[in-house]
Amino acid sequence: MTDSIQTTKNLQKPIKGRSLWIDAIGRLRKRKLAMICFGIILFYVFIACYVQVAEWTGSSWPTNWDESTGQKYESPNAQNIFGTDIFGYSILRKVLYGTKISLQVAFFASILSILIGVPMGAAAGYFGGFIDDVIVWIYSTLSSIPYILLILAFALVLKDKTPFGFKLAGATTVYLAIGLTSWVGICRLIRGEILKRKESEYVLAARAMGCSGGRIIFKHLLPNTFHIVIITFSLRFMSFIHAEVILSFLGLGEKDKPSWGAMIDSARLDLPKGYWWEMTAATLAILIISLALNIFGDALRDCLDPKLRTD
Amino acid sequence: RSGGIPENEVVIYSAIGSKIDSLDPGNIGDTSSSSVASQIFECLYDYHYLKRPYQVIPQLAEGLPSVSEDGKVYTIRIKQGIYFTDDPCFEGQRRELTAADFIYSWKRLANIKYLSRNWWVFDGKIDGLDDFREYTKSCKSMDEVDYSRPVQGLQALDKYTLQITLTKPWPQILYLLAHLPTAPVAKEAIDYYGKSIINHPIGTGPFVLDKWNRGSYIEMVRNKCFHDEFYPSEGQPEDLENGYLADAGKKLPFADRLFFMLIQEDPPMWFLFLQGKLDASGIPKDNFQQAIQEGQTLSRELAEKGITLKTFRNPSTYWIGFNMEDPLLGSNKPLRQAIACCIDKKRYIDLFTNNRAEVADGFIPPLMKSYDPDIKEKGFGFDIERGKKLVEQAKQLNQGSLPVLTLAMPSTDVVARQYGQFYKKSFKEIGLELEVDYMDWPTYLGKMHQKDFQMFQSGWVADYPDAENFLQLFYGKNVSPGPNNFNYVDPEFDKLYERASAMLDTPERTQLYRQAEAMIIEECPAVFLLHGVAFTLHHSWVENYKPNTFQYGLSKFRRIDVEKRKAYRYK
Amino acid sequence: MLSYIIRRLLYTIPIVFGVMLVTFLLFNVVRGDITDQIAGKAASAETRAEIQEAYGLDKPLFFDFKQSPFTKAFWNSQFVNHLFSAATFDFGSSYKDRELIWDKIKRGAGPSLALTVPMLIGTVVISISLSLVVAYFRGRWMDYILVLISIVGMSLPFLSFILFGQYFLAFKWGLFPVYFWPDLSVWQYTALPILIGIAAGIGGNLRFYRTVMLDELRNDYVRTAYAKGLSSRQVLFKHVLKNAMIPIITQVVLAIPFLFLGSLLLERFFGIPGLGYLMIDAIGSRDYKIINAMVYISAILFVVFNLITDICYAWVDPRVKFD
Amino acid sequence: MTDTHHTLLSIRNLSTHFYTEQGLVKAVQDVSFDIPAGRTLAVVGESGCGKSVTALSVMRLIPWPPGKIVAGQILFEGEPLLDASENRMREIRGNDIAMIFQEPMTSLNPVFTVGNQIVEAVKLHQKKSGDEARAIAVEVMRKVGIADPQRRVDEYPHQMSGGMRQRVMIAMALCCDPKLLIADEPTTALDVTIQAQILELLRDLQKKRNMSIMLITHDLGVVAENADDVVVMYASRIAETATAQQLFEKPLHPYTKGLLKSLPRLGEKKERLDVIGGNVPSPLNFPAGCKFHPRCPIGCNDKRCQTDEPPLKEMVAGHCVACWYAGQDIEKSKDALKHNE
Amino acid sequence: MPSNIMSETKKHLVEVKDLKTHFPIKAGVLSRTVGHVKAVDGVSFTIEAGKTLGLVGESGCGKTTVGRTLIRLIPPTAGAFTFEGEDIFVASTGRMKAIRRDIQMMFQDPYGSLNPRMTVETIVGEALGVHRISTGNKRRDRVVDLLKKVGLSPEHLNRYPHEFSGGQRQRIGIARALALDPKFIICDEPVSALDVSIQSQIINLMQDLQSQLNLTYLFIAHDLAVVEHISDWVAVMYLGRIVEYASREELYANPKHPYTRALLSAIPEPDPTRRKPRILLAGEVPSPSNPPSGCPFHPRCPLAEEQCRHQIQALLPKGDSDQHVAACWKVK
Ligand SMILES: Nc1ncnc2c1ncn2[C@@H]1O[C@H](COP(=O)(O)OP(=O)(O)OP(=O)(O)O)[C@@H](O)[C@H]1O
Ligand SMILES: Nc1ncnc2c1ncn2[C@@H]1O[C@H](COP(=O)(O)OP(=O)(O)OP(=O)(O)O)[C@@H](O)[C@H]1O
Ligand SMILES: [Mg+2]
Ligand SMILES: [Mg+2]
Repeated sequence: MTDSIQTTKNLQKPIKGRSLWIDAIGRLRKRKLAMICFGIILFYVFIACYVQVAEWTGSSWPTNWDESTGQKYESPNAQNIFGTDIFGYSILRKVLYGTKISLQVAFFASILSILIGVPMGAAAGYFGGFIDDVIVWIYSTLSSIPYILLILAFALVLKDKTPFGFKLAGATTVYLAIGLTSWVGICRLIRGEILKRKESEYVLAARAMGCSGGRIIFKHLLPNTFHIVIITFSLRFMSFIHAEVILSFLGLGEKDKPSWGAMIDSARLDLPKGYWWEMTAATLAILIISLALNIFGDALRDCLDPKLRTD
Repeated sequence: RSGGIPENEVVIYSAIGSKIDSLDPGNIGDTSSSSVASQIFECLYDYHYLKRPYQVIPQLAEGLPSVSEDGKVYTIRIKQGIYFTDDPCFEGQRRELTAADFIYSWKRLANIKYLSRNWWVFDGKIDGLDDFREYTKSCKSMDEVDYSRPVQGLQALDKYTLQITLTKPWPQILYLLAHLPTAPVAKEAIDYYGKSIINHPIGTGPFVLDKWNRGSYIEMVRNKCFHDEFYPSEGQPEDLENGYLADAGKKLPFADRLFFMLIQEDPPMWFLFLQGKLDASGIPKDNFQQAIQEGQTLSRELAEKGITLKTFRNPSTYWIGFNMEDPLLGSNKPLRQAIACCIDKKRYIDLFTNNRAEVADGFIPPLMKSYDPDIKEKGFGFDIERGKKLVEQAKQLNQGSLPVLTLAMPSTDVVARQYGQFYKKSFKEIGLELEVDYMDWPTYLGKMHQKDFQMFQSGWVADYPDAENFLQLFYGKNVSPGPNNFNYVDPEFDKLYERASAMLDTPERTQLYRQAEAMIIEECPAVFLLHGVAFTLHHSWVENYKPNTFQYGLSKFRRIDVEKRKAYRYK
Repeated sequence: MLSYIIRRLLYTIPIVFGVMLVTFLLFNVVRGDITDQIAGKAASAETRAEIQEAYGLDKPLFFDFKQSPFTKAFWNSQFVNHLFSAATFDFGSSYKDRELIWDKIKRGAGPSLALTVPMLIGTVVISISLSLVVAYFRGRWMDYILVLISIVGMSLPFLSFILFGQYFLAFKWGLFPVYFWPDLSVWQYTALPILIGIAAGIGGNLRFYRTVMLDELRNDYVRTAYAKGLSSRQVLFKHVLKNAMIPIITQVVLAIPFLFLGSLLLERFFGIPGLGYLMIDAIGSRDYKIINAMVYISAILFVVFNLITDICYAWVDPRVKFD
Repeated sequence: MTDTHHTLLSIRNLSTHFYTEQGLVKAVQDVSFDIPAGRTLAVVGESGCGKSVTALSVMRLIPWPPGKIVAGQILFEGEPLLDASENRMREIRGNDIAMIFQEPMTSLNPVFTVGNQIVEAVKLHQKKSGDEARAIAVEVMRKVGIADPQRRVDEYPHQMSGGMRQRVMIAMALCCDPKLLIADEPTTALDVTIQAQILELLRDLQKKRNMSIMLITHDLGVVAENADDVVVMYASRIAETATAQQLFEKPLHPYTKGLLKSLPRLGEKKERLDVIGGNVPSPLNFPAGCKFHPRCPIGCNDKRCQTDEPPLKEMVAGHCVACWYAGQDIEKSKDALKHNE
Repeated sequence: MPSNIMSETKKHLVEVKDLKTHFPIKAGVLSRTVGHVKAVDGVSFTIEAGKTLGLVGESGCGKTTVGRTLIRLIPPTAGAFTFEGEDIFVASTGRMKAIRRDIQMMFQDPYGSLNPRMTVETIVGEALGVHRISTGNKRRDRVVDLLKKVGLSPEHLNRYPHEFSGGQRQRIGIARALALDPKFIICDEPVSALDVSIQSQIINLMQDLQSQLNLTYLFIAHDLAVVEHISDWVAVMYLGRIVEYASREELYANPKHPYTRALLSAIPEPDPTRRKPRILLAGEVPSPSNPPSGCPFHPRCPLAEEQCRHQIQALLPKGDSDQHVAACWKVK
C-alpha cells in the first residue's frame, strides 16, 4: 500500500488500550469526593472485618458490647459518647459491633440478588421464547407469595444445613434467604432494559460478527444497563440493612447480637420516651454508609458512562 | 356533631388494643373481646362494682344459689321480666329469659361441633354434660345436634328455676357463673343467624351492637329492652368521699352510646387520649415518664389537665417455667433453684414495667385473700452467691458441666428480645449459659402441648378471685396439653389440691393454699417474677371510674359530663 | 399479539397452580397447623381432633396414593380442596374469627386502596418530576441537595416518619386528625398517612428515576428535540420520559398488585381498616385460608399486571417486540 | 462576498473546544464566515475537521461537558446568539434556524412516530391545530419524496430505511420555513434521483422564501451544483473561502487542490484514485505552523509553513485562502525555495 | 432469472436466488398484521470470488435489507443464499458462527452500530477475540494497524464512539469489518460520510485488499461514481427487485432501464460550469407495502405504456451482451 495512509510522523508509542471498567476506575480515582466515600466504605468494611477477627480470636473488644458501662439510658456523655441503652450497654460498642452483621447481610444479600437477578433478567429479555416463559414463571410465582412467608421458608430450609462442609448459621442464613428471594425486582428491570436494547444496531453488528448470545448479553448489553444495576445495588443495600431485622425477628439469624436494624427496632420503643440517642446512632451509621455508597455509586455510574467523561 | 350521632346523646369512647375475633360469648377467649361482649351479655352472677375484696353478687339470678348438703346440687332462681333485646329473629315477639336458655347455652358449650374454646369451664364438672358432649361427637354437623336431649345435671325446675348437679363438690362454680362464656344466648337467634351469629350478638345486657366495623371500631347503643338495674348504694368506706356513691340507686346505664376504637399502637392512643377523644386510657410504656412522676403519682402537666390516675392490682403472676419432664431440669432441683436466685426481679420490674409490678415470691397475687404476707422468707430472692453455690451442687448432681439451656419465648418482638437478653445476662452471672428461642404464639402453643421445651416464659391472670385458679396450674392431672405446662406431678400436692379445691372459703382452706404454695416454691418448677399492677388514666368528665379487674361490663356505670368534655376538646 | 396475550393469560394457570402449591407446602411444612390456635390454651385432645376434622385438617395433604385415582378418596386431599376453593373463588371463612374471607377482603380493599393508590400515584408523579429536574440540573447544587435529602430520607426508618408525622403534623399542630375516627371521611383520615407514605417513598424512587433519566439525557434525539426549539420541560417530560418509560413501567405497574395488600404500619398507626394487617396476622396466626385467598388473588393480579407491563413495553417502545 | 444580499448569519472568530480526558480537542478554531440571506454556503473539508461542531455551535447545542464555545461571536440578523437567553434560543431554534443532523438514525427519537416528531415542531412554532399540523407533516414528507406519506407518518424511525430517516430529518427541518437551514450532510444516504429532487426542493424554497442554507457535504458535485459560496475547512480552521465558481475554476489552497484531484469522476478510467498523501492530524496533536504542512508538497519542506500559521488572506475579491504560498505555482514556489537556501 | 446468469459454469462464491424479505405491518392496539412491506421481493444475483457487485437504487428499495438478510440478521421470507456452495439460510447456529468469520458487514448507520460503552479498541478488536484469532498485545497491534489503514490514529484507541465525527465513526465500522480478513464483505454505504480524499483512501484500500486477499464485495452505495470505480458488476434495484444487471462498463456506457438512465443523469457534476440535461422523474414514489401493479416503475416512467401497468417483465438480456439484463418492456 504505497500511497495508503502513512501514520503521523511523530507517532508516539500506542497508548495502552483500556476497557470500560479500567477506564472508569481510572476516572474514579480522580474524583475526590468519590474517593473519600470509597474510603468511608473501606473503613466500614474494616470495622466489620475487625469485629469478625476479634470474634474468632476471642479478643474482648468490641465483642464485649454486652457489658454495662453505665446506668440505663445515659444520655451521651464523655464516657459513653453515644449514651447507653436500657441495660446500660454502650451504644458506641453496639454500633461498632453491629457493623459486622449489618454489612455482611446487606453486602452479600445485594450481591447475591444481583448475581441471580441480572443474568436471569438478561437471558429472559434477550432469548425470549421458552427461556423467557420459564423465568417469568419463576418470578411471578415468587412475587405472588407473601415475602415474609417466602423468606421464612428459605431461611428455615437453609438453616443449619452444611452444603460443601460450610455450616449455614447466623447471618449467613439471613443473607442467603434475603438474596435468594429478592432478585426478582432487578430481574424484571434488566429484562425490560434488554428488551428495549436488543434490537439496536450495535447488537445487530455484534451478531453479524459472530458473537454468541452470552457474549452479546455480557459484553454488549449489560454494560449499557449498569446504571440500573448500580442504583439497584445501592438501594437494595439500604433496604437490606433495615430488613435484616425482620428475619432476626422470625427467630433466624443472629439472635441476640446487635445489628443496626435491631438497634433501630428496639430504639423505637425508647424514642417516645425521649431517649433519642440509640436511634440516632444507628441511623447515623446507616446514613453515613448509604451516603458514601450512593455518592460512590453515582460517581461510578458517571464514570461508566463515556458520554459524561470530562476533566 | 357529624357522623349521624344525635346531639344530645352521651357517648363513651374507649380504646381496645387488639382485634375482636368474636362477640359470641360461647367462643370468647380473650380479655378484649370479653370487655366488649360484656356490655351486651350478662351472666347469672357478677362482681360487686365497688366492694373489695371482690364479692360475687347476683346479676340475672334472683339471689345466691342454694347449695345442697353435699355441695353438689345448686338451685338458682332467675329474675323474672328479663328480656332479650328485640331482634328480627324473635319475629316481633318480646323474648323473656328463662332457665331453659341457660341449659341450652351450656349444652352449646358442650357441643363439640361448636368447637368452643371454653369447654374447660364445665369439663368434667356437671353430671351428664360430658355424655352430651360424647353424643355430639357422633353428629355430622353443628346443626344436627339435638339440644332437647336431656342432661341429668342441668334441669329447669320451672320457667325461672335452674338446677345444676355437679359430679363432685366444686365451690368455684359460683365464679364461673359470673364468667362471660356462661352467659345465656337465645336458641332462636342461633338458629336464625346460623354461621353469621358472630355478627349478631343478642343478649340481655345494657347495650346492643349497632355497628361492627371489624378491624376498626365497634359501636353500641343503649338497649331499649334493658331490665331495671341500679347503681350500687354501698361500697368501701372511702368510696363515698371519692364520689363513687353520688349516683347511688340511679338507673343504669348512664351512657347512650359506646364506641370501642381499635388502636393497636400506643402513640396514637396516647395522643387521642390527650386530645380528649378517648375518655380513659392505660399508660403506654412509652409515655410513662411523661405521665407519672417519681413516687408513682401523676405528673403536674397531666394533673393540670384534670386527668386522674388510678392504680390497682391485677390477679396476675409471671414466671419462667421449667419443664419437669426435661431430663436435666426435671431431676436437678439445685439447678432450678439456682436459676431462681440469679434473676434480679427488682431490676426486671424497673427495666421492663416502669415499676408497674410487685416482686413475686410465690404465685398467689397479693390481691387474693390467701396471699401469704410472709412469703418473702420462703421464696428464692435475688442472691448471686447462693445461686453460684447451687450451680455447684447442680453440677455435681449432673456429674459434670451443665449444657446450654434453652428458653421458649412466646414472642419475637423487641420486648421479648430484651427479656431474652436480660435472662441471658442473669444466667451468665452464675455461670449458666442460656439460649433463647423466640417463636410466635402458635408455635409456642404447639411446643407447650407437645412438651417440647426446656424452659418457658409465661404467666397467668386469674379468672376469679380464688387462689385455686393458680393451684390447678400445678395439678398432676392438668399436665400438657392441660394448663399445667410445667408438667409438674407431685402426688402429695395433688392430694392437697383436691382437698382444698372442694372446700368452701375458710381459714383452713387458706392455710392449705399457703402450704401448697410453699411446696411449689421449694420444688421450684418455676421462677416467679412479678405480679402486675395496672395504671389507668381518665379525664375529669368521666364519673364513677373505679377499676375492677374481674368485672368487664363496666360501661354502664360510667357517667360522662358532656359539657366538660366539649370544653376540653375545644380548648 | 392477541395470541400472545391469550398465551400469556393461559400462564395464569401454571403460575397460580405453582403459587398455591408452594404456599401450601410452605404452610404445611414450615408453619405447622392451626389447631392449637383455634383450640385455645386449655384444649383437650378430643377437641383438637374435632377441630381437625371440622376444618378438614385430618385429610391427607396430597393425594392418597393408596387409593386409585378414580375414586373420590384419592382426590379428597387438603391440597385439592384448596385448589377447588380457589377455582370457585369460594374461600370459605377465616379459621380465627370465622368471618367470610370475601367479606374481609371486600371491606378492607376499599380503605387499603384509598391509602395506597394515592400514595403510589403521588410518589411516582413527584419522584419522576423531581428526577427529571434533578437530571437536568445534574452536577449543580440543586442536584446535590435533592440527592442528599433523598438519601437521608432513605436511611431513616419508615417508623420515624410515622412517629414524627403523627406527633408534629397531627397532634402538635393539629393539621390532620391523629387517627381514624368514625365521623371522619376517608380523605380526611387518609391524608396524613398518604403524605407520610409519599415522603418516605420519594427518596428511593427519586434516586432510581434519576439514574434512568440520566442515561437517556445524553442521547442524540435529545439534541434533535432541542434543535426543534422545544423547551427543557417539553424535552424532558415528553421525549426523555417516554424513552425512560420501560424501567418506570416495570417499577410502577408491578407495584400495583401489591396495592391491595395495603400498607401494614400506616394502617396500624392510623387505624385504617385495610388489608395490610390481614396477611401478616394470618401468617402469624396460621390462618391458612386467608393466606390462600390473598395469595391467590395476588397471583392472578400479578400475572395480569405482568402481562400489562409487557404490553406497555411494546406500547411505549415500538422496538420491543413480542410474539 | 460582495453582495447586495444582506448578511443573515455572521460567524466571527468562533472557537469551540472539547475538554477530554486525553487533552484539549480544539475542534473549531478561529472560524469566521458570513451567510447572506437567500444564498447557499457550502462547507467542505476533511472528515473530523470541525464542520458539524461549527454547525452545532451556531445552534448552541454543543454538549457540556465536554464541549464549550470558548471564543467568538455568532450574529444572526445582527443578534449575538452567544449572549441570547435560553428562551430566546428556543424561539430561534427550529423556527429561524433549523438543522438537519448528520446522523439521521440516532437523531430521531425512537419511541415516537416520525409524524409525531414533525407535528411537534409545526405545532410549536406555527400554532396550528393537530389536524392541520398533521396535514402539513404529510405534505412535507411528500415533498421530500417519501412514498405513501399518509401511512409513513405513523411509522417509527426503526421501520424506515436510512434514506427515509434522513428525509424525515429534512422534512422536520423544513416544516417551519426557517430563515437559515443548516444541513449537515443531508443527502448522504439518498440515491441520486432523490438527492436531485431534495436539492431541487431546497433551491425552490430558497427562491420562494429567501432562505439561506449552510450546506455541509462531501459531495463536491452537490457543492458545484448548489452552492453560491464555499468554505473549505482543514483541521478545525478555514483553509479557503470562495464562490463556487472560483473554487472549482482555480482552487488556491493545496488541500483544496488535492481534494478536487482525488474525486472519482464518471467515465474516468483510473486504476487507483488519487489521494492526498499523509495522514489527517489528530486534533489533540496538531502540527505547529500551517496544519497542512506535513501533507503539503511545499509545506513539508518550508520553514515558515512549519512554524507560522498562515492567516486568511483575500487573494481575489471574495476568494480568501490561508496559505503562505497561495496563488503561486507550486513548481515555481519550489524553485523559489531552492533559491532561498 | 435468465438462464445466462445462473447457468454460468464458473463457480460463484456468492449465489443468491429469489430472495424475499417481507416485514409485517402491524396496526391497532393488539398489533394485528394488516399487510406486508415487501422490502425485498425476489432478488437473485451471483458474485464471483474476488469480484465486486455494486448495488445501487432508490432509497428505501431494500438494499440494506438484502444485506442484512444475507447474514441472517433478518429472517428471510423465501429464497436461498449459497456461499462457497453452502446454503447459509439453513446453517445451524454453531455453523453460522464459523461462517460469520468469512462474511462481514459494514453498517450504513455508523453511530448506531457502535456500542456507546465500548472503546474503539474493543469494538474493532472484539471479533478477533470472538473467533479466537489473537489476544493481548498482538490484538492491539492488529487494531492499531487497522485504524491506521482507515486513517485513524492510535490515539483514538481509547475513545468512545460519541467522541468522533461522522466520518471517523464510519471508518471505525470499516476497520471492524476488515479485522477478520473475511472473504465476503457486504458494504452498506461505507464511504457516504467521508470526504473525498479519505473516501479515495478507503476505496484504494478496499481494492488493494481485494487484489491481495481475493476479497469479494457486495457494495451498496448511492454514489454512482464510486460504484463505477470499484465494481465489476452493477445491479440496479427498484422497489425490492433488480431492474437492471450488467457489467460496469456495459451499464454505464449503455444503460437500458429507464430508471438506470434517470439515475445516471441525476449525478451532480463537480463542475459548476458544466450543467448537463437531466431526466427528472415525475410522479409519486411508490411504497413497497402497496406496490403498483405491473412494472413497479411505471408510475414514474416516461416511457410507460398500457402493458407496463399490468405486467411485469422478467430480467431479460438487452442490448449487445447476454450478460446485460433488464426488466423493461420498452427497451429491446
Ligand atoms: N464529544 C466529543 N468529545 C471529544 N471530541 C469530539 C466530540 N465531538 C467531536 N469531537 C471531535 O471534534 C472534531 C470535529 O468533529 P466534527 O464532528 O465537527 O467533524 P466533521 O467535520 O463534522 O467531520 P465529518 O465530516 O466526519 O462529520 C473531531 O476530531 C472529533 O473527534
Ligand atoms: N424493521 C422494519 N420493519 C418494517 N419495515 C422495514 C423495517 N426495516 C426496513 N423496512 C422497510 O423496508 C424497506 C427497505 O428498507 P431498506 O433499509 O432495505 O432500504 P435501503 O435500500 O437500504 O434504503 P436506503 O438507501 O435509504 O438505506 C423500506 O420501505 C423500509 O421502510
Ligand atoms: Mg460531521
Ligand atoms: Mg439502507
